[in-house]
Amino acid sequence: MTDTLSITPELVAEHGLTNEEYELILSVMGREPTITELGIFSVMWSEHCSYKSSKVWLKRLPTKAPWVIQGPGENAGVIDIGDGDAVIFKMESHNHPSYIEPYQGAATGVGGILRDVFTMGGRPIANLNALRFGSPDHPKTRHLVSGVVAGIGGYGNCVGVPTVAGECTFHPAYNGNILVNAMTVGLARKDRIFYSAAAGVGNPVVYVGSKTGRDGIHGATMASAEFTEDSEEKRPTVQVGDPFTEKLLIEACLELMAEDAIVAIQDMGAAGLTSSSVEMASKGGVGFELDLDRVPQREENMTPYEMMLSESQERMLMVLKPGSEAQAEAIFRKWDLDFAVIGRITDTGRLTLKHEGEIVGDIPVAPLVDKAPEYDRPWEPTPPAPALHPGDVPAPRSLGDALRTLMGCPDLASKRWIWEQYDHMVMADTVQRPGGDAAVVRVHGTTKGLALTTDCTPRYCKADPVEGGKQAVAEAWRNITATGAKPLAITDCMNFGNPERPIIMGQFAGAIQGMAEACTALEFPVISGNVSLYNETNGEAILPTPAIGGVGLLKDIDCMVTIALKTAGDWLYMVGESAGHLGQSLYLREVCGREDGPPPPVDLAIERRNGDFVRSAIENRQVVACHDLSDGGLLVAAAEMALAGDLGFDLDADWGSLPDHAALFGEDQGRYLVEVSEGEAFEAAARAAGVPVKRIGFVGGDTLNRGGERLISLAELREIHESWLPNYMENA
Amino acid sequence: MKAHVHVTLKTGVLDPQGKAIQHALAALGFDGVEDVRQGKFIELKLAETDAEKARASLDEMCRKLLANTVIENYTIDLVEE
Amino acid sequence: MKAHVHVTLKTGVLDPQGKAIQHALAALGFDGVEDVRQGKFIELKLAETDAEKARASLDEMCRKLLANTVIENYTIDLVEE
Amino acid sequence: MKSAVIVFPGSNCDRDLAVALEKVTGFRPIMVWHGEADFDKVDLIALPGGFSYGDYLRAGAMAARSPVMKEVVKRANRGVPVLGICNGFQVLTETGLLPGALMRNANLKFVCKDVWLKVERTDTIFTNRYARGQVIRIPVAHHDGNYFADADTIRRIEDNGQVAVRYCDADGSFSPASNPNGSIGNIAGIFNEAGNVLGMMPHPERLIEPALGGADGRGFFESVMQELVA
Ligand SMILES: Nc1ncnc2c1ncn2[C@@H]1O[C@H](COP(=O)(O)OP(=O)(O)O)[C@@H](O)[C@H]1O
Ligand SMILES: [Mg+2]
Repeated sequence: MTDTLSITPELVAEHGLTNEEYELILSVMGREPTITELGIFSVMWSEHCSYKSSKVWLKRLPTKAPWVIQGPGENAGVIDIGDGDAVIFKMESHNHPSYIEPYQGAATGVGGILRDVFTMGGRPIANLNALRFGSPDHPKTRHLVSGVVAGIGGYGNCVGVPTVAGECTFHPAYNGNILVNAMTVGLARKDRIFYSAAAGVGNPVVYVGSKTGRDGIHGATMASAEFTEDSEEKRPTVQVGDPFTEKLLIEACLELMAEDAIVAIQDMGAAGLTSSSVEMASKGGVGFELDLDRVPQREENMTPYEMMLSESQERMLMVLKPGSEAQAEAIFRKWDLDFAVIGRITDTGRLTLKHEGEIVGDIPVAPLVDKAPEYDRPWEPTPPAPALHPGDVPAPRSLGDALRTLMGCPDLASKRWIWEQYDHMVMADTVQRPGGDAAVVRVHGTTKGLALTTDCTPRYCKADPVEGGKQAVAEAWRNITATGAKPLAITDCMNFGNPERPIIMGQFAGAIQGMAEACTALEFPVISGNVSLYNETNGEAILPTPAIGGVGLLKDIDCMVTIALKTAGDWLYMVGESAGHLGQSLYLREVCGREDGPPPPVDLAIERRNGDFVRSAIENRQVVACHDLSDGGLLVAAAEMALAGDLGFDLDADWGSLPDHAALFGEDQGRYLVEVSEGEAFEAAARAAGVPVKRIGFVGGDTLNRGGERLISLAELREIHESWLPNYMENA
Repeated sequence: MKAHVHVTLKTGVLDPQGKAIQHALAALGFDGVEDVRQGKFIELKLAETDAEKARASLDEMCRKLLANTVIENYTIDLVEE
Repeated sequence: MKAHVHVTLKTGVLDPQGKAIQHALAALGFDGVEDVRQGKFIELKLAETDAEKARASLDEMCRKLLANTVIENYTIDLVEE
Repeated sequence: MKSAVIVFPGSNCDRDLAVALEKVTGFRPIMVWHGEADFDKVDLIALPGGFSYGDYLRAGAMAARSPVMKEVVKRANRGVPVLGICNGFQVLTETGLLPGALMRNANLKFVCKDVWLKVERTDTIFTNRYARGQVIRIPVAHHDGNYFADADTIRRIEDNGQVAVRYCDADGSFSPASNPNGSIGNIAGIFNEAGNVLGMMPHPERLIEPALGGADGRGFFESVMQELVA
């Protein structure tokens, strides 16, 4: 070894490694590591790459169903949607980079998740984004919203993948640590899926895409280190995205994938060349010998350390079948991309790095991966919140005013300002656009559709991580169901604070437990996901946010419904039952100024029964519009349906002993609001299914009424609902 | 008073635009273009007449809005009219 | 040889970016910004060592690609290294 | 009817346009790569939307200088119908086949939504299936759709009746609110003087069947079809 820099305790600490972890490295290596080797260990053993705090818990998530082709463990998960088609999807966080440089942070987040999907052979057909910002009053929020939205649009629009759905909410807990979670959904033939396990001693290892620069070195460790005020000094670690090159890379990779040339392929994500080569070698149980002089470089005099740790974007690593190099090279050259054979597969089981004729790194791959630390960190359950009875929550002075407040509050206000900056129609298969419960994208050239959504209610998760975890999964399932689609599987993005604090670890453990219960009961397995920890600033943690991305299948898009009210004179029915649960409701927060009580409990058996019934009623064409009940409750859902259909309604239901405001704003789970033309037939079907339904009003007019009394006109409601975000963003 | 502000990417930061321009120039037959970097050029007209004050205020504008100091550098020139 | 090319909008051509910057500066409390125009600043590194030839070639690059002469003007400066 | 869709690196509506052409006209277009200096004789040349060369430098600038465009310009000047949509429109102005330029949207933001358009001319190969003054609904999706030309040019294209479609309200009236990008005169699409080249920012190929939310975009393709097959 010529890399003579000696490893001091300071260097070890700067690499985010503990003394024990360094001892382990010494025992794996049997000698002092070179600086390049130390860098490789540090990124491979970072929270981001090793999942050292979360692994023990993630194992508890159900990951199997007859339609699951590939669960967690590859670049993305894969499900079977029939007819030889497969859907590949995953969600990933880009929280810290987006806080530091919102445009590029968000843009490269989109770029990264796209690569996870097309690296497996899927043509990306939809993007989603789940966003959490700090309080609108916080001085940084506006700038962050503006940059993040522009960045997501800037990347997705340019590569030509429609951004069709997402969420965007605000809470002071995200003031110093926003969340940017991006999801990509891709489509492939079931027999043309590509995996990352390298094989074939002697096979060439090929680098394609952009050149390597000194971008984001230490990015992976940064993404795992808690924020401090001075972390803005770490700024230059942010990378710049190049969506044009990504578009070329997508086309070139898919073109090569149509040939019989690729043994294994892996994108270079966090920790670039290091994690891609180590993962490919480890999965295949082989060694890699890389000649770093052959790595296409953008900068002069790059060191092996820099090349191995660079996070330059838009790059991929492949193992080719012997003799396919020329064919592959021709395709990448045609698309004006770099192509270089940088090494070969060996039978040594080691990652061997050569630079200028010397060996600068030589690490046994198996222990580098298997000996990565794994912690069962101490955890504490969140104490249950004291119960809150509907009677303890005051009625509003006026129902109409409460509705105004809710429909114009940051969390419920229309997000049109966001999605109109996203090309949500490119590829010409978006059959349900943003604004409903789930977006629906047609499977190109067929009549099938994919229903896509992201969901999570962090305030529920904070109050009760187990119920909150259940609810996030249930809401995703419900949103898909509300279009008429059958929910198939989810991806997740687990955004939490510092796992070294037992209360945070308890939130994580609780959310996993709740999610696992819901996934099992709803047959809605987890097929991919991502963990983002240390989302704290100066000891203030974010709300626990297990964001769920759900995918469902519509056999025939002709059977799809939207939330828009359709016909005056139709009936409105509520499916499910209301107990008037106001704990942690938006009514409580926005109208009463309180954030307390337990979240609404989720009864998974009822959830499933009600959802299965709604789906069958949609398939039987008994339901012409449908919206699940979530944030804001029944009246808010009804108002959203009215706006979407430009038709008013009268809610004339009688709730018995339940206070009106509890019935109208309660956030009980497992409920839907549906528009029905033939009331009797619908009621008979519900009776047969054993599902409680209640006729609560009828459609018509241009006002929203409660028992014949006008609450608000459609025009005024629209103004309130549509104006908050543009006013906030544009009247700085 | 008039001012010229140049905002350029820091060395080492990827410049997709510059790279694409270089490539396009080569395709058009311009040989020997070894590197291209694209930046912004902003001309401002200020009411301020005191050069020192103008410069201080421009510096603040650059840090707060005109440049993204995470990835960009800036220079300020005051121009006599 | 290095060259600096400035591409600016012709007078009379509306400049949405400049307007937006001016507006944003005002919102940030910078008074007295009377006008803002945004242009492009392109730095090129050329193999050519002859100034005259370099200038001729740059002029052609501008006309053929770097500027859209329907709406933009350009200036070329050669910079000694 | 034989048509060609030109594909530049970064084009991303090439497939959408080809699908629409095939669905509406019944003929599958040929796809022509930007590097081709020549291609089959066709009845219609279509330039798709997207981000050719990432829209780096200026939208459409680099694509306009690609080898295939020399041939497109030559054929356009011989009267072959050329339709440029979105990025295709930007490419056409950059080549000089159409006057003016497409600048950054006035509010600087990318905009994707349905807009209303008033069809100004119906005696052309691209619009004969619409009624004069008809108001149609078609999506836009662009960052640089703000049509600009100097006063003389605007006067000339208005006098010549070169404006094909304008952004309007649902009732056909013009207002700043109905203009999604700040275009002069609410101009959404223009013809060349001879009328055989049309550039437009809105995407008719995205609204050709009820499943996608409407079919108002079909008319453009049906018009060409009518003209060429008749
Ligand atoms: N960041 C975003 N990107 C795209 N679409 C968004 C975004 N935020 C919200 N939306 C869309 O706005 C609509 C309402 O969002 P939300 O209130 O979260 O829905 P729900 O409560 O049904 O889950 C959905 O159609 C959603 O896809
Ligand atoms: Mg919903």
